[in-house]
Amino acid sequence: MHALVQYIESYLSSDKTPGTAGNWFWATVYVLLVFVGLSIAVIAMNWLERKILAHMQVRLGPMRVGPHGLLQPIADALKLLLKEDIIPDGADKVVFWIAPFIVVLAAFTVFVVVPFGPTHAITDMNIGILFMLGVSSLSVLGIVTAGWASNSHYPLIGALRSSAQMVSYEVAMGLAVVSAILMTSLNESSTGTLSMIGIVEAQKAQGEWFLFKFFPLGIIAFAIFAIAMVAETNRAPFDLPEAESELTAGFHTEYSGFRWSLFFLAEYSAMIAVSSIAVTLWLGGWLRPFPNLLHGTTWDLAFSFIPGIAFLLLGAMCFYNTARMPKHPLFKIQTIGLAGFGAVLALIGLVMFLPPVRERVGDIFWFSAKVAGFMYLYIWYRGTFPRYRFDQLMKVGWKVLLPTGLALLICTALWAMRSEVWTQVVVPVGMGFADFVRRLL
Amino acid sequence: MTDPRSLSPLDLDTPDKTFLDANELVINMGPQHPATHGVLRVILRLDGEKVLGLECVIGYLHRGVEKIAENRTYTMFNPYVDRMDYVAAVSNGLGYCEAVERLLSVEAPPRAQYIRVILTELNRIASHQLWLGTHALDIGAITPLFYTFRDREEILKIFEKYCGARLTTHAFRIGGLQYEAYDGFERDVKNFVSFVKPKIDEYEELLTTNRIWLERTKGVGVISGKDCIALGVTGPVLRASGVKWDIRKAQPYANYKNFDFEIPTGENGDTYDRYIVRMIEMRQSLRIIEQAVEGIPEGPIMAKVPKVMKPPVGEVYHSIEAPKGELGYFIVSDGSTQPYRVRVRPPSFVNLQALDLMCRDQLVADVIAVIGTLDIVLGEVDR
Amino acid sequence: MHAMTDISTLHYLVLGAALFLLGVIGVLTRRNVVIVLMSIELILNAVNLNLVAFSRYWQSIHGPSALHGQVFAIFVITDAAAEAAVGLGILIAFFRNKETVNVDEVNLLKW
Amino acid sequence: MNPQIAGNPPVATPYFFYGLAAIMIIGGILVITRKNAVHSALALITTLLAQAALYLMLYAPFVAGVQIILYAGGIMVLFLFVIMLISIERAEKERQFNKQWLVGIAAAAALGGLFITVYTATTKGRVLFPEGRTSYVDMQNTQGIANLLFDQHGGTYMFAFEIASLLLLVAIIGAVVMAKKRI
Repeated sequence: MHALVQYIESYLSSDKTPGTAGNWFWATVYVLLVFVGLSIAVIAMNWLERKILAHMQVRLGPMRVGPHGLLQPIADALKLLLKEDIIPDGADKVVFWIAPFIVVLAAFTVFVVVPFGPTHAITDMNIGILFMLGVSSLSVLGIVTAGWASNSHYPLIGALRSSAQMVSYEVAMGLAVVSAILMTSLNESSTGTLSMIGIVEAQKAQGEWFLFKFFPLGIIAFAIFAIAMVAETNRAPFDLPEAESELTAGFHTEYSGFRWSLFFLAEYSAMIAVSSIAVTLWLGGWLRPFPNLLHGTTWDLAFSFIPGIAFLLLGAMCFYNTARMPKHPLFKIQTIGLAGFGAVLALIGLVMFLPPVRERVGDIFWFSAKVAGFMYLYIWYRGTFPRYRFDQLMKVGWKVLLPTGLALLICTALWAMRSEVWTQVVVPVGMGFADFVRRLL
Repeated sequence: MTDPRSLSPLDLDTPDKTFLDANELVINMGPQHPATHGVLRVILRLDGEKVLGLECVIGYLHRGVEKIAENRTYTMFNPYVDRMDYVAAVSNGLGYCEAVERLLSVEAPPRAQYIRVILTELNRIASHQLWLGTHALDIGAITPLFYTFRDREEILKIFEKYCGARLTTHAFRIGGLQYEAYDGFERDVKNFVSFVKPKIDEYEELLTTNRIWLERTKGVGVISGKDCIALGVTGPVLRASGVKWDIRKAQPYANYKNFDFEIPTGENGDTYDRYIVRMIEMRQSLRIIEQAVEGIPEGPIMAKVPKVMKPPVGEVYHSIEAPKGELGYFIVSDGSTQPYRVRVRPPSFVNLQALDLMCRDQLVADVIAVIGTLDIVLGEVDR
Repeated sequence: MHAMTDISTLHYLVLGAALFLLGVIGVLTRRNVVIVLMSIELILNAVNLNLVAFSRYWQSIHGPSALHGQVFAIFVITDAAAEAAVGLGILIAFFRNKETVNVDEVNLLKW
Repeated sequence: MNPQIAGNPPVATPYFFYGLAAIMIIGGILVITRKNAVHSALALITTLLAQAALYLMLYAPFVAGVQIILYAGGIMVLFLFVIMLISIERAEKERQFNKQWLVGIAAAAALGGLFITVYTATTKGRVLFPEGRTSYVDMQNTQGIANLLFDQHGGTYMFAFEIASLLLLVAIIGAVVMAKKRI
């Protein structure tokens, strides 16, 4: 028992990710943790999206299953699992069967390199960001094959749309990512990195998030990425592949039950994945706000209280709503449930004040909080925007984002080398021109 | 713009052989489809996403309303008209009652006229609100739907208070009104007017200047005024194409000539103009309601009509400006208690004819937008 | 590490040769142009595998910066992308004109 | 196997190699035997992904990444896209192999025989690749490739890189010219 505790402690103080350290046991534990955490995040996201969207649309959203519909996602999951699994007659059965798994695999595999903290990643790859972009782009295969295998027109059009859309926006996305990677090479050895952890370390070393680097270039790159990532995940206003008013449900029209829920799971984990990329590249990953400006032990201590306070606030919100619950015997269980949920949240918050926990959850908290911000944006977009038409979508991708991305890349490169550009290009050319003018006169 | 009469019907069996195209595709949109507003079936022939032509298949909701009329007395048929355009039941009732009144040569007393105008205009707002919500939903904006339904609820409450029904109101009777306005009717209407004014601004805030909305609606489903007239298209669609034709002004019925309001017209005849025209129409309706509710005279609500109606032998065509366009009733009487023939000229049915013309060479997504902007109700198309 | 269980360059070469042969068979025997193109991809990949395996071998002799084989592999992938784009473009043009994707029906030099 | 040369431990056990090799061979066989082009494409994707894993075993993570992002995510999507554009119902019912299939297999067999002959002739008892363990510097692969491609003083393959970009440009224009109905 003591040995086990020591083993865990030795791990907790490690400065390597389990994959880098070659520790297969911890790697497995991490894989499971990430998988479980992701599933919980998707479930929470399901509930949050419905509630937030509902409140944006002057309605209440799910209220029946559990207090404030808290158990709704679980009820939904149960319903989906119990539903009949229909494979249409004339569908290509094997491909129809495989397609959702391709999407889910692609969406989940990327989390291998997502850095939740300096050591909190399953592994740190030399090609981290490339791996993320590549594997997340594999999901388009699943979508295309799903649409094709359904042997129906609407899914086929949805599949064609989504393949064209995802391939197009990958280009702009790649350019934005490259411009951020370029910024990582601004150090003494002028060696950049593709590693996700390395990118965040570079932001830490350079003392600013890449969002604010080379103002306004960083922000433009971020904006391009933020637009492209919505298109990549087929969400509003770029949700043409599953535009319900046009293509009923797009590529997953013919899917039902468990298989449909896999698409759902994949969509939300892909959203989290691309948000993680954005957070890692531009928003400083796990770094807390102002790590350089407000540094020192006092500030560290102050910021380390924020996770606990956040959970306490959530708990307080639950208690407030418990007090607002209708005083009716029918609502007794719901009231107790909500109070219990609040108590759990508050307890988590209290646990987060304990020094050993406090010191270790900061990274994960800040990373998750930033990702959560993106998730809120996704919901907000969905509540606000109409849907683009397909040709307009392509126009935005190829005629706006791509040229902007290219120009941005060039500008970033020039700015990064501004001293060289000045001494080796501008000054000699200017001197030559001045000389020319002098001779002319 | 092509002459609509020159459009050949869609030949579905033999694709265009002059140029072999891998992308050509015939898809069935509907009758079960989220964006065809009921049970409209549209057969689309596509080149990739471009619409080469389309054909509407209607009749899924056919109930033989016109035939039923021949076996009902004039009074008994009155509730049936509510079931045609079920989102604008009050207008349908108004048209029918006025047509029969003309056949009988009676006129509803002024008080009834005023209340009729108030209810009809309220109904016009409700119909436009429902149109806006579903149209925006089709284009992908899901939020306006809930806003408009929230506000439409207030109108339905007034209807419910007035006549007990929310949707199929059956509010009017031949010769006037069945019910006197309830206590507080005027106050309710006034409250509604002041309630809904900022709400219309709210819808516009979400959509009018939204870039995506502009891109999706501007230049989409363009139809010229000439084509509209050739196809018999009426209502906001016609007005958005620049033709200032509103039966409330052109052939005033009820007592619309007493009210001061404007007929909005568009210039381009595209989806955006139709949207703007309808938004202005809502405000104009509010203006009419404000004037009407101030000036409701005292007096009887029913004209003298016989218990058993036997209109003289003859025929009448009476049309009104329903929210969707010209709603006409052609009634032939053979002197008996039942009409010899009732023919309804439903605006949705006639407007739907323009769909093919408006959708040619546009994209699939535009078909959805155009179906939405035509504001059809399948109950009225199929009758 | 036991020598028997270690994977040498030769292992990769054998695998590459096998894939190469599969690709050749596909190119020579299939009628469907799409599958012929895919077989060409198979051949290119077999070559790539050899290149990267050689790169490892080269690295073991000349140190970790001798990555020429991998650079070559990247060029081959670039080439494959170009080939796929043009090949499929030709295929679409061909299909549009002849309504077939069979390679043995491409027996005219013009259409 | 020279134990004196220090190097990294292998990325994975040899069994991974055999597993991946089996996947690749089966995938390759499926590519050339399936009637349905989509099935072929899926088999090819599997092969390509297994190959990406082999690249990782060969200490070539960057090539593996490029393989996934370009091959599996780019080229194969293009393939699937085209397969869906052209209707394949008819192609499926037709004869799958051409008339000279026997000749083709014979030629391939001859080529295989050539490989084996060359191998036996060159080895003659010698070890073909007397390699040591690669001393693979962690986290330096991408940087190394970058140095070869565009070093500060003009990388070794800078010119080839530029030519490749030109090739891609030509390919883009060519594809557009070929596929567009009316230019």
